[in-house]
Amino acid sequence: MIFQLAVQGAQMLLVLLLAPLLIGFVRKVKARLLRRQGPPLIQPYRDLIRLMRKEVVLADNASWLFRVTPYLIFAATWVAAALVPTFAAGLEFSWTADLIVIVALLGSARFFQALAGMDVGTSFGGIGASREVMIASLAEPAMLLIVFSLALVAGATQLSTVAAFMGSPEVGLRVSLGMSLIALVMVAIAENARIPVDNPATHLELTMVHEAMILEYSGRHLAMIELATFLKLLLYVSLISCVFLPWGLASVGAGPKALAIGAAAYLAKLAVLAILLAVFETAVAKMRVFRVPDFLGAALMLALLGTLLLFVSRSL
Amino acid sequence: MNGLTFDIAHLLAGSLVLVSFMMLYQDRLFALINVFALHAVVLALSVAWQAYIQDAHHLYITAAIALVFKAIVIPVGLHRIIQRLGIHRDIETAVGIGPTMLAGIGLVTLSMVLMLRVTPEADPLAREDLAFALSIILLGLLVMVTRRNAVSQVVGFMSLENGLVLAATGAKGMPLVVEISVAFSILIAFIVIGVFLFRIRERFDSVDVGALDDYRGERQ
Amino acid sequence: MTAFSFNAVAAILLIPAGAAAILAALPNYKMTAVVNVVASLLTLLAALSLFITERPAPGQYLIIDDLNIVFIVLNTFVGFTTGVFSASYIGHELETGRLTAPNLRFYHAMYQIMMFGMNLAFVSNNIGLMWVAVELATLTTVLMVGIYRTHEALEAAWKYFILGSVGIALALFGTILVYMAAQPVVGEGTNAMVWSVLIEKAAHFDPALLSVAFIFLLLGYGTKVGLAPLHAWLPDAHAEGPTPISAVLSGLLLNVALYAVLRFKLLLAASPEAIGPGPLMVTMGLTSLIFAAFMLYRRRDIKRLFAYSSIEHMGIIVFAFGMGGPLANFAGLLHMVMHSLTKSAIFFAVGHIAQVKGTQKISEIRGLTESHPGLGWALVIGVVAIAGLPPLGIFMSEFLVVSSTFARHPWLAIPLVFGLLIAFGALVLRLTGLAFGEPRGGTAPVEASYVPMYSHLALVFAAGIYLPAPLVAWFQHVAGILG
Amino acid sequence: MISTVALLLCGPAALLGTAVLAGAFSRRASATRLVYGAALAISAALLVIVADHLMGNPGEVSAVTLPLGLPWTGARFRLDGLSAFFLIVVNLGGAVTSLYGVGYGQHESAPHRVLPFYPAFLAGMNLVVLANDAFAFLLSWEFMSLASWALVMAHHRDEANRRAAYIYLVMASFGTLALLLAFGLLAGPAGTYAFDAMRTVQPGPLAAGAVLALMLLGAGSKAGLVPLHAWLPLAHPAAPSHVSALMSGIMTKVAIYGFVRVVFDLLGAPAWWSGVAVLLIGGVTAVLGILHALMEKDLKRLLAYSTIENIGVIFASLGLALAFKANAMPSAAALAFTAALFHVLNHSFFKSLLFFGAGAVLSATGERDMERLGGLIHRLPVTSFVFLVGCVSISALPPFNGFASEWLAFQAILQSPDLPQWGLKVIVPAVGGMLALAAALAAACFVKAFGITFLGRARSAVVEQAHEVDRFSLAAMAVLAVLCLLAGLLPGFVIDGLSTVTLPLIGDRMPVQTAQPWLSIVPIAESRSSYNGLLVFVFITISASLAAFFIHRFASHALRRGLAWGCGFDDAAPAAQYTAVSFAQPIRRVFGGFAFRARETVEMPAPGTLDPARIKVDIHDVAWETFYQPIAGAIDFATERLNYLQFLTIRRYLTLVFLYLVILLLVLALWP
Repeated sequence: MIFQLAVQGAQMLLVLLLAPLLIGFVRKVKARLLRRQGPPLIQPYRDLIRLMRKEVVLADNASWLFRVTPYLIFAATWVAAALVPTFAAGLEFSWTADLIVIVALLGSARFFQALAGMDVGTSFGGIGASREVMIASLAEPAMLLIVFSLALVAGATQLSTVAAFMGSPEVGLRVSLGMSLIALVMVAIAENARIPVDNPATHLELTMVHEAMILEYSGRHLAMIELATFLKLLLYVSLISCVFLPWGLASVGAGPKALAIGAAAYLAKLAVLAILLAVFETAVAKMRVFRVPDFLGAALMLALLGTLLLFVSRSL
Repeated sequence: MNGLTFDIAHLLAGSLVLVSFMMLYQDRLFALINVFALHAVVLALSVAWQAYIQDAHHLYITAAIALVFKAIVIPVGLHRIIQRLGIHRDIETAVGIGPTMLAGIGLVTLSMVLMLRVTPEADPLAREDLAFALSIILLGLLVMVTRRNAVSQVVGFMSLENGLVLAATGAKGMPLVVEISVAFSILIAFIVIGVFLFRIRERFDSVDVGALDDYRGERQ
Repeated sequence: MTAFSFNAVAAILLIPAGAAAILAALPNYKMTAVVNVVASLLTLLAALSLFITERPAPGQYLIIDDLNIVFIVLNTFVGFTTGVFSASYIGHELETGRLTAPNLRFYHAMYQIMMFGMNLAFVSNNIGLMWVAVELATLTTVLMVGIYRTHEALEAAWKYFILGSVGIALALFGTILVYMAAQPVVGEGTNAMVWSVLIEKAAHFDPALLSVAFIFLLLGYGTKVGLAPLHAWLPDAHAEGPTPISAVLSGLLLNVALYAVLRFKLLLAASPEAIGPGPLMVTMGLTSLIFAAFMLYRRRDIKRLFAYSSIEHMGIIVFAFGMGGPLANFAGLLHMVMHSLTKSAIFFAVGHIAQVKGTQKISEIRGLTESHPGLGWALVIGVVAIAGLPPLGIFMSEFLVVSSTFARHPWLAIPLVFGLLIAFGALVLRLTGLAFGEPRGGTAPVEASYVPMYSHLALVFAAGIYLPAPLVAWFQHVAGILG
Repeated sequence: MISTVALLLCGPAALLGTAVLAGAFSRRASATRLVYGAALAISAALLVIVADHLMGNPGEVSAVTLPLGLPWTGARFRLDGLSAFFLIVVNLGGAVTSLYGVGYGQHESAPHRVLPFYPAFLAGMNLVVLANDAFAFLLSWEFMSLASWALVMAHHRDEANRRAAYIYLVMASFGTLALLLAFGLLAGPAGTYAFDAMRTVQPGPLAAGAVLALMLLGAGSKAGLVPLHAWLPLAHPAAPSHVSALMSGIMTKVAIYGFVRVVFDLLGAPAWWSGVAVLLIGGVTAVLGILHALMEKDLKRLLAYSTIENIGVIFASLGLALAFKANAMPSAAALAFTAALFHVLNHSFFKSLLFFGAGAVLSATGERDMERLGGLIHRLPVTSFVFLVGCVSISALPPFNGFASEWLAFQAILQSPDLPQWGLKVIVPAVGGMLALAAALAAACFVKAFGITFLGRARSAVVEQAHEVDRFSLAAMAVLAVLCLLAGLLPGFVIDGLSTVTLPLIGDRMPVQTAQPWLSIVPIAESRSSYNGLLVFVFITISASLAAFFIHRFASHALRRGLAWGCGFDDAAPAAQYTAVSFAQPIRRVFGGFAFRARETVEMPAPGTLDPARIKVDIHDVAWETFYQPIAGAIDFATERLNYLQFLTIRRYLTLVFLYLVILLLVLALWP
């Protein structure tokens, strides 16, 4: 019992600590791909600490909501991230929330972020919020359809169960799973505001989506939001890895040895996926905002197709 | 009843239908009124004949009413109205004479068909009489709807009513026949007076029902 | 006991007749109004006494049976309330000078003669006598419709008169045909016209004759019921006559004609080979309903609007009786009673409204619930009732008609519901304009007699919630008679 | 011992009495407080009675027949699980609304047009839920419509309100006639109108299909199913706000009660395709409703449209339940059915809350148009907070109640692969996608609603002198906000309570939830799916406060107020903010094309001139243009043509009579 709780706690801390590292790694790889030196891996940590130290410049019009939001966003994202199996499945509190809840938690984080964007009353906040909800209104259904198809294969929306099933031999190779994987990747890109949907490094307000919403944030508030963003990326990466590369995942109530193996495997998966992401992002260019619906529409269609295929195949 | 009486009754009833056709044919007011007078006379005869063969004496009263009131009073009154009103002699018929006659023939056949479906057990005289009466009624209606002029419409209505009286008298031992004929005479008097009244009240410049209808309920 | 009860029947006829004679003699209009009300009240009491007294055996001329008692009581009751209403209404007319004292004398006398005619039509056991009575009632109303002597009034009266006379003639021919059919079986003489005798022997009558007879009777009396396409006289007569007469026309005279049709329907139903009256009546009912429903939309005159709604409801009633069966007949009876009460109440309200607003044009009347709450809400309740909304009586009858029809002949229910909906839309549309919005038109306070209209509405409301068991049993029995 | 239902009937009776008294004394100054107070007391009493009944003997059914209504049937009333649940919905809403009304009613300009009808409206809804025969049901149903019509007509000097009320009443009557036909079929030619009798007979497939279709027309038109929804966004906002809350939050639920009562209770075993129909209509309604809501800039109309969306969600779950029931999968059916009823409860909570908030904004600023609001969070702190709670709940975000019911619905959809029919196999996931889409759009919609109304800077002067509303209104809103949170944190209790409804209607129930460890909910098995709102809430709070604590402990506290970043153009006018329309523009570009043929046209100024370029958007309500306008046109045409018959001459009328006579005689002559 105590051990289980400890493992759960370890996982929470792990995701918190790993998230900036993942970002740093991605940036590093991208820089290298562009033949640049690139910032050191620990740069994100430094950024966060510096932001913590800086004073907060609050817009005159900002309300209490604006100041509470960063903590809400951070908390929701952290909890969501902590509920995704990273190195071990079936943790103490894993049954608190299934995949649908995790998606919804991210949804509530986004909800408040959009509100905060509109709170100050500048046009940039409005731009960001309206574009964000438009993207989300397509990404969320796609995500839920992916959840459906996973749940239909594994017969559960409980991530541990899904992972266990995907690890088991009877899963086999399925077209629909491939489709959902592609869809999931596309959704993940959109949700994390990565290229080609959005450019995390842009400084041109009119092209911003995510950045525009948090344009007014500074200091410790910004640090919270940044950290939440890092956590979100980590969440999606570990989600993909635990569902589609479930190997080495420590099973329910496993001993320290299995856990160690799981952790090692997890780090390896993270590295691989981060590299893939970096390569992809350097390979493609950012698309215009109103191409995004087509992009996500494709994801939606893929997910729906995958689900339908499953329904059909199930009856055969 | 023996053949002769039957034939006479039949003859009279038939000739009433014939006179109705003559009315359909008329297109001048005076002539129409005269023909109607003839219609009334024939009716009086047939009613009297019925009274005789059924020896129902009260029917003689009906006959008398028909003779005096319809054959004399009303036509004279209508003549005077027409002169008083000085309305032009021609009847502008809504439908041409030819089609009207054809329609009339159709109506007569229709009434024949209807009445011949009646079981033969019924009193044959009643059947024939009814067939004729029905045709007269339909013809009277036809006159009413094919004439524009109020006077001729009144005439049509009266011929229709003659058909009723014929039917009523043809029905053996039907009570209230006299009262009914009286009531109808009063009704007709009302109508005639109405036509007349509208004239003297200076409300309508002619009794042409079309003019009378210019208001037509609700103005657009 | 028999003696007294015969007096009751006689009273129903004699009180109006006598009152008519007196009224014709009286000069003062206030007094005539009072006498009129008193006479109507006495007649009502006499009618009510029919319930408690034992009935006479049907004679050659008069009859009291379950069927006509309903009609008589309704008739005398509405006659009474209308008398009360007209007392206040006519007073206003006299002040505004639309009517003169001699007019009024004539008016009240005619009113009583009309009541006499209608009562006679109800109690008569002799189809000839019934015919005479109906015509008497009709002709008196013709005279009263024309009482304003305006161009429109005379024209409406004339139209009513001509079409009515044709109807009279057709009905008479039908009556003669019935006699001809009966005479071989029953034998010559009055007996062949006594309804209670006919109904027993009807099975042996000649079916073909009966069928022709029924068509003439349906058209003849149907003209007075106001069934499309024989309705032409009805809207104008309602719109141009004095409002009490509109109320009586809609509330009573239509019922009289309907009653006659029903009597002959029974006769025909008793003879199996004859043409079925049901399909004819259903067709005419649906035609009138849908036709009137559409006509409601383009009406500009408030009284003409409700006249058309009367046509619509007569259509529903005839449809119900045409459907037959215990449920539909019950609904038909209920609907007839409810319609009489509601429609007369509406006309009471409309009469006062037209007086205070000084116009009958719908477009010039607005926001009544603000300018004259008493009248406005009465109108709202009345229209809500007539549109068949609960918790008022007409809802129950329409509920029964529609549901029972749909269960038996779904394809008949569709046009029925269609017509109901169309009419509903029109009525509510007009109501919205009349009762709500920025008040328009005269806002002078009105000394209206609220008692008649609200008592009617209260009755309708009560009936929608609760029908007393004896009344129900009564109606069910009558519905049984109607087959 | 007086039976429970008889006791309950005293409630509507008392309400009607209140209505009569209110009609008599509505012009007194004290009338408002008294009437709403009485309504509050009565609703609360009813609530207590029902709760006591459920505590004591949940399964028990108590019925009574009064010598009223249809003579040979009598007015029958009955209390079973279903009606008990809806009684709770109705009276909880009624009580809170009355509490709100005590304060809000003070702003009413014409109390004498509201007070008499408000209690009558409540009484009508209670009676519908209790009625046990067709006549009593329809009577109460239409009475409910009539009372609400009068309330919509309350501010009758406004042309738009009159139009709304007119359309509403006509649609209501249309629905009633449809229900009437349905009951006619169920009652049969003999006319057995008692529900108990209808339960015993199983209609044939054709009749059953007809009844289902008629119920979709009848109950659907009142609930607001597309395309019968057209009246709803007109009528609901036209009424005073607390009445809007009742109509949107409660009356639509009564409509759903009618549908469930007939389709699940009286109609007997369903056919599988009936599930398909309901599913599809529900999904389409959900998506279209929320898309329309997104396009709105009138706050109350936005809420009305979002009601349509939630109705769609509920009907989709009901359709799912039908499909499962038809295929003898009782446990899955129970899950779907529970999801539907749970959402009914939740929606009654947060939709009332949101309409209260809109009413508060309206009474504080006199504005419904979001384009003239903004920044209210500074002026109305409490209202904005509770409104935010409502927004979060209706957007189906954990840990609030909206999410719990939607989560159950998704769990039910996940049961669908076991369905045998291909049609269902294909349609269910599609509908699931629609529901997900609707949920996401709802979140977007309420970001807009809250963001434009309460956040940002004031767009008009009215906001500047806005003041927080009275304490009664605030109390009512607070109560609902707490309920929203509780139902989200402890859904298990609600689900177990609903078992008394599902057992008799479905024949099965969801597994007992309150026995689960940590009060989490587990529809089928923990290994499959589970959700624990309480823990999620606790975790979020803990981690948020942890973060706050660390920040407080280690980070700097310095804070400076400054100008917002404007690319160097400081102090841009408030007009420069995003408006409701511009906020919805991206989504309009994505969905507008097919949903409502939205067209955007940009008018560029002539080169060299300085006047601004304008963008014009025209949006069409497809349902309105496809169904209502043609019908209206047809009626107009028919009246135009027939109207000639009013203006004929006497001779022509005679001709009509004559022809009719001849035709009849011909018919007779040709009679066999």
